[in-house]
Amino acid sequence: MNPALQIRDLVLAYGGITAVKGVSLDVPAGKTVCLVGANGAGKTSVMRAISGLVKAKAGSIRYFGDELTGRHPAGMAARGIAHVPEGRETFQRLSVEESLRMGGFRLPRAEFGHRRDAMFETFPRLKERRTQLSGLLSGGEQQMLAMARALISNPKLLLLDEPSMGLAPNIVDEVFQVIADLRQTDTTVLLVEQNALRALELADYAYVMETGSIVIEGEGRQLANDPRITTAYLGGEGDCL
Amino acid sequence: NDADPIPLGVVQVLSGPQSKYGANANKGIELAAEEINKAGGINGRPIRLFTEDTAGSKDQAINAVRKVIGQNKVVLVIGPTLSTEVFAATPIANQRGVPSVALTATAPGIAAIGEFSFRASLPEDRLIPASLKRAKKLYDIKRAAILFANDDSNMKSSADIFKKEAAANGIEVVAVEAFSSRDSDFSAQLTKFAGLGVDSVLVGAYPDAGASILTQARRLGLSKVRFIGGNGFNSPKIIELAGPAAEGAMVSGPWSIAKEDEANRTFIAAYQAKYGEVPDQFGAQGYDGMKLVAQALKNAGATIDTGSIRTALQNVEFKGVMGPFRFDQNREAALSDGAVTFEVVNGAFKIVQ
Amino acid sequence: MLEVKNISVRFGGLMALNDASFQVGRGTVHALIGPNGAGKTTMFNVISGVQRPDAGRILVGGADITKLPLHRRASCGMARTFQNIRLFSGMNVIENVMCGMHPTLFANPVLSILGIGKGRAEERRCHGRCLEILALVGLADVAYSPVTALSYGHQRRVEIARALASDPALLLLDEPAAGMNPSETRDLARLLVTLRQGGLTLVVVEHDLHFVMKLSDKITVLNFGRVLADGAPLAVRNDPRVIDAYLGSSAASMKESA
Amino acid sequence: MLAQQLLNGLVLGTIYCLFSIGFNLIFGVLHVINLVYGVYFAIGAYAALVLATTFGLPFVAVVPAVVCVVGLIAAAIDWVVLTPLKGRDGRYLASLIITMGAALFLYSVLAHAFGVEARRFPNDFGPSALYRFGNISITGVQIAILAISPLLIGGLVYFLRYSRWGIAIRAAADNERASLIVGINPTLITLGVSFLAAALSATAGMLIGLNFNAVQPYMGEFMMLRGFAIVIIGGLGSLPGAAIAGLALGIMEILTSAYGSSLYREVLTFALLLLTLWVFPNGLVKQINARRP
Amino acid sequence: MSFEDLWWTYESLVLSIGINCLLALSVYLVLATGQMFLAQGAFMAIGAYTSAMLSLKCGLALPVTLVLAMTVSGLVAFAICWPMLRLSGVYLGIATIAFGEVLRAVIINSEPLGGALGLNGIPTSASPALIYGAVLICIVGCFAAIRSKVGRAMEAIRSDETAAQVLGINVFRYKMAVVVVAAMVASAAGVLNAHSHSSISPEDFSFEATVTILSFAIMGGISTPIGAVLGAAILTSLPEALRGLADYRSLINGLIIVLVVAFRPEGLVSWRVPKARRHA
Ligand SMILES: Nc1ncnc2c1ncn2[C@@H]1O[C@H](COP(=O)(O)OP(=O)(O)OP(=O)(O)O)[C@@H](O)[C@H]1O
Ligand SMILES: Nc1ncnc2c1ncn2[C@@H]1O[C@H](COP(=O)(O)OP(=O)(O)OP(=O)(O)O)[C@@H](O)[C@H]1O
Ligand SMILES: [Mg+2]
Ligand SMILES: [Mg+2]
Repeated sequence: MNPALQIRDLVLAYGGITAVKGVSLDVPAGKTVCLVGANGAGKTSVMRAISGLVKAKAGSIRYFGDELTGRHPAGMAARGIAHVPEGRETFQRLSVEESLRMGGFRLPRAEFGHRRDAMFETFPRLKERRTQLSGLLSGGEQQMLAMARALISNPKLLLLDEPSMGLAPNIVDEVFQVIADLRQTDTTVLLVEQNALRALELADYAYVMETGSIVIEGEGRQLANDPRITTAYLGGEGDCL
Repeated sequence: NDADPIPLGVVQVLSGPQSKYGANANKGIELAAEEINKAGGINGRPIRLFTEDTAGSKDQAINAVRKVIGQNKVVLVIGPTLSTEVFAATPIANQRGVPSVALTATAPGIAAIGEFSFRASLPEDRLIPASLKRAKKLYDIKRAAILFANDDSNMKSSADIFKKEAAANGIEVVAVEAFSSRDSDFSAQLTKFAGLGVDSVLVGAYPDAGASILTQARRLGLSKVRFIGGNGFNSPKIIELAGPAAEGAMVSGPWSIAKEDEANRTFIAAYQAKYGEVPDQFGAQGYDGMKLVAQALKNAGATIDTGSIRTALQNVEFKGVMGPFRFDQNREAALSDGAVTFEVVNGAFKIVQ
Repeated sequence: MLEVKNISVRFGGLMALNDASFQVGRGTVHALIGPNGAGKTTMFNVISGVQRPDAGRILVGGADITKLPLHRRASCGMARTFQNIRLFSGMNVIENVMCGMHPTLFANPVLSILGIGKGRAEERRCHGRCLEILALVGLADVAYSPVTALSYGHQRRVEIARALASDPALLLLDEPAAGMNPSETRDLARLLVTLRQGGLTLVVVEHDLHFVMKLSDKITVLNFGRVLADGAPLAVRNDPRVIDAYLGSSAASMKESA
Repeated sequence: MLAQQLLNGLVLGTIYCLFSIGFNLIFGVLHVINLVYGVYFAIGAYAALVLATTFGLPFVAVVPAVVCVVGLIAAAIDWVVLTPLKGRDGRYLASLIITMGAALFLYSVLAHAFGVEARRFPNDFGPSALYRFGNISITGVQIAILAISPLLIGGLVYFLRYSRWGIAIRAAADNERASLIVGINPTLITLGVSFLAAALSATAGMLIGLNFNAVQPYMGEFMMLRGFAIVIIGGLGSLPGAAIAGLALGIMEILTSAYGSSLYREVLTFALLLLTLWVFPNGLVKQINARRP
Repeated sequence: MSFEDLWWTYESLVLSIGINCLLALSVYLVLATGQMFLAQGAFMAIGAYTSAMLSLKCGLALPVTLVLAMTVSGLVAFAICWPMLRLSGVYLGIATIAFGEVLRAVIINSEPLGGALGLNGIPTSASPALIYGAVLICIVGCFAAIRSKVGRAMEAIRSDETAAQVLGINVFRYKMAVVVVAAMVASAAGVLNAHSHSSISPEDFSFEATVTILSFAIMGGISTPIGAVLGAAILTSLPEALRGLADYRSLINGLIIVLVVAFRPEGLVSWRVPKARRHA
């Protein structure tokens, strides 16, 4: 199987603090791989390293055989990598429609129109707000926009950092449906999600991170039933009190 | 030691926007110093210049004066260039009892700063009356407007003197308008003058703004109006920049490139040979100022100290390219034959009588 | 404790809140839920004074605070967190929390500046108390790290700690569990229960339904700025309009888990 | 007289507009205060002067050459000066200081290269004819200024608002990290904007140098303060706002001098600014605040 | 060169450095609350002209004129707070600069204040001890303030005004207090400047002066008062230190500023003062 993404011994540091300590993982092409872990485990850092936003201190990130470390982050989109970042990172002063245009910057005008309409179909709320400045959207609306901005470019590799954060349950369903649909296409997905149970059920393969290292890995469904995981990350049997 | 060079301080604006005044004065000073040393110096001793830049800033002018006096031990300071700098820095020299000679500052009150403060430039209240008197006589001007840079102390005093002297000469001033030294658009003021039907405009401006004023005036149809400038106008730059629009402009000055005497011709030739350009008034003032100082030093004799130099300056009799020169009781310039008035004719300054 | 009366807020052509009213009982946990863009955050903004309502009134403990300046509301015992984390990025964790204690520091600023007398004592007290609060939310070991060096989930906890620092009577939490995994969410729920037992009134906006159902005494559902449903958790969850507008298919899974 | 004064005002106002659009691109869109902008103004005029005198090029050839040359120079300078500030907060202040240093440097370079005294264009260079309509006189350069400026302003407004690259400029200024994510390189965008803005500044400098027929190293300085005022009065980042403010300021300056006293002409700018901000704290054309409270 | 001559040569420079330190601290204060309050030049002018007029016309002694001038500036600052503090960011910055320029134009056109020529012959009674005493008091005061709850509130305001207000910080009152104090410090600098140079003129308080003052703080670093002071000391002495370079002086001066900011965008001193004292 041809790995879309092959990370070997990745080390990331912020100043003196080493946040990721030698992570290795594979994302096979066309598959959905999930990354879970507690707050501060280093999930976001791994995602950022892939799209070049943090520089790797050591290790390699290969994307279809092409070394990504040391490449300029602005070049990632052209390689077909799209990122839904943590904290949304929307363009505050751009309208919803303009933000989508930026997501589909490389698309010809006509194709952009089609893709945009498809996005509006997935997230009707965005269509209602299409001329509003992104900065004025509600939190959930911004999350939808970040998702749509990434999806619109038809990426080969999609990096999703907590895509369901702040979304209403019915929209969360929608998002998971989109991810499930992507499994049918040849889009590769790397998913970080706090809604770990659903993510694991969806994923082909999963990695569990703890303080900068991968501690467990395995098939998604298998991990979903692994007692080590259910107690540590899934809050026992869902009983919160 | 008897053969040691005599240290003299030169403090001028040599960088920044205002360096066009200081740099030219400095050229004149250096040319003169060179000639003096070539001719054997002062009573056998060469002079040595310690030149410092003020960048047009008062703080730097003060520091420069302190440096040449405190560190280089100069016996006399030539400069600074601008009136505001002189007001800030000259008290420092006075405090040490070192004579200072301002060559280009024209604001009132400069020589009054202290016992050791001299001014060699002819203040404008000696120049402007000459212009107005001749303009009145030659062209019978009656209705005038005044236009000046109100954020510049020299130009402000030009305007005040224009106002006073116009009244004294029976010229009615129908409008007083101002601009800022940073401006380059004068159309509003000039259109207004055109509407008031003035026959002359009295201008307090440096050459750059002055040339713009002339050009714009001709464009706006003030072709028959006579422009009479203050000291700032006295520069070949005006003709160069304004071209045909400068025709008929009048100005009085202690010096002009058009002055046809032997000393002036030699000076202009030497300046041109050294710098590849013709001198302007600042160059002439620098040249004469340096020569004047040398004359005083010569008169002071063998014992050169600040006190004797002061006395020598006070009593010096000198004849330079600007004509005969001495200081009056208040250490102000007293050119005995006063100002000359020029008019631009066919692209050159011509002396008018 | 808190009464929201006929609040309306309009942004251009959009009614973000439309004649919305509800009441929050003292010492209860009240959840505010609804689809994205329903106006929940806007409601928080109105209650905390960040947004002026176009119509309606806000009463806290019977007193009308609709026109009260922002900064005076803290001293009325109100505190809130922000949905999109708004920490003071130049400061470290404990300094952020100490800022939260500001309304409870009464010493003369001159004494504080000089670090003498009352000012000094107060500063010590403030510091100690903030360490306790940080321990409470599980951040004691990062008390002196810059907040920008914290992961998203930890930053959210700092927000909560900062809001708790003023010892409020009414606490408004906007999506406190976002970015936390289920076990962390459970810890948070435990903390909130302890706080309620201490007499604190809580209003919570949250999309994590397990969390909401278990924790809240009462739920208000907003939709397009209007109150769609208002009542006990079970009743709200089974309301077909709520299922239709908000819960979607997850209503079914909710039933199973309940 | 009134007609002539209004024309004077219109020309001056248009000059202000021309200068302020480019300034607003940097100041209002990129959120950087670039004091070097005033130097580009002078460089534009000098470049035209050199091309016209040393190389004897005609006006129509000089204009595009100046635009390209100065644009490239500016992109190079801004790359050195502005890229170190990328991604820092407090960019306004740091950029103000670093560009102040750069301006000091460049002014010195200009002064060394060309001297500090004013220079003028050859007599027959450019549209130098003078036209008279009854009492009113207008020069060819002024007509050129009146014709070119609306085109440039209109074109730029359209470009920024509707074209993909225009949006990208705003996007890069808005959120650098997000623009990297979608594949827009903010550094390249900044350089492009520098090119554009400097080209505008240089065009303005050249036309104004021609209009007043005096070119000096420090000629941009008198425009800078007014440029600030115009951008602020019009509303940061709003090109139409800057156009309105520039025009209004020019006309009001002329009318105050004409019918009031020119003693206070320079203050007028600032008095107007204070009054405007008193009534509209965010300028005439308020940019919608994209930050929720 | 004897020590006496050395001191005499650099006396003015030393005094200027002290005065500029005060100005830099004034800028530091307002920037610490995130306000681009750039009327330092204007308040310097108010201080300088008030004190100069009082000593020239009424013959009052420096300590008296200093106190009076600072009071006047404080009152003026207090008065302009109400309209000004509605503005934020660059709008405030440019508005305060505009205030300075309007004030300057008024002085230029006012005969009693000497117009463009300014006032001369002001008694040079400012001693180094007085100037550096003032600097010391300001530095210590700044440090004490930023290490207390006041400093935390100031930084909170700088970082996020709304959040600060929600936490119960009276933002307007803090901003106003800071502006008034900064204005008084700037005016003290103006007074000391007038009384150490003997002459003042409107051009000393222009826009360029304000930008220069701002550059002291930015180049030195605005995370601590030390940075601001260091910046003032360096930038004030730089033109003197570079005297040997003759006309390349301003070229090199500009280059140095560019390099410093490029390599240290946070300023020369970028450590921050802790706002919570660790107790045992
Ligand atoms: N900008 C930064 N500077 C310094 N340290 C950082 C920075 N960003 C993250 N860290 C540290 O790196 C570690 C990993 O952070 P990261 O954001 O990758 O965690 P995460 O797994 O995404 O957590 P969460 O679930 O809370 O989002 C954390 O310990 C955090 O403190
Ligand atoms: N300042 C504003 N200007 C214009 N529209 C606004 C503004 N603030 C909020 N809105 C709009 O009002 C609606 C309500 O927003 P609000 O943030 O209150 O939603 P919410 O219920 O908190 O949603 P979420 O669950 O996604 O956080 C949204 O559609 C938003 O776009
Ligand atoms: Mg994360
Ligand atoms: Mg919300």
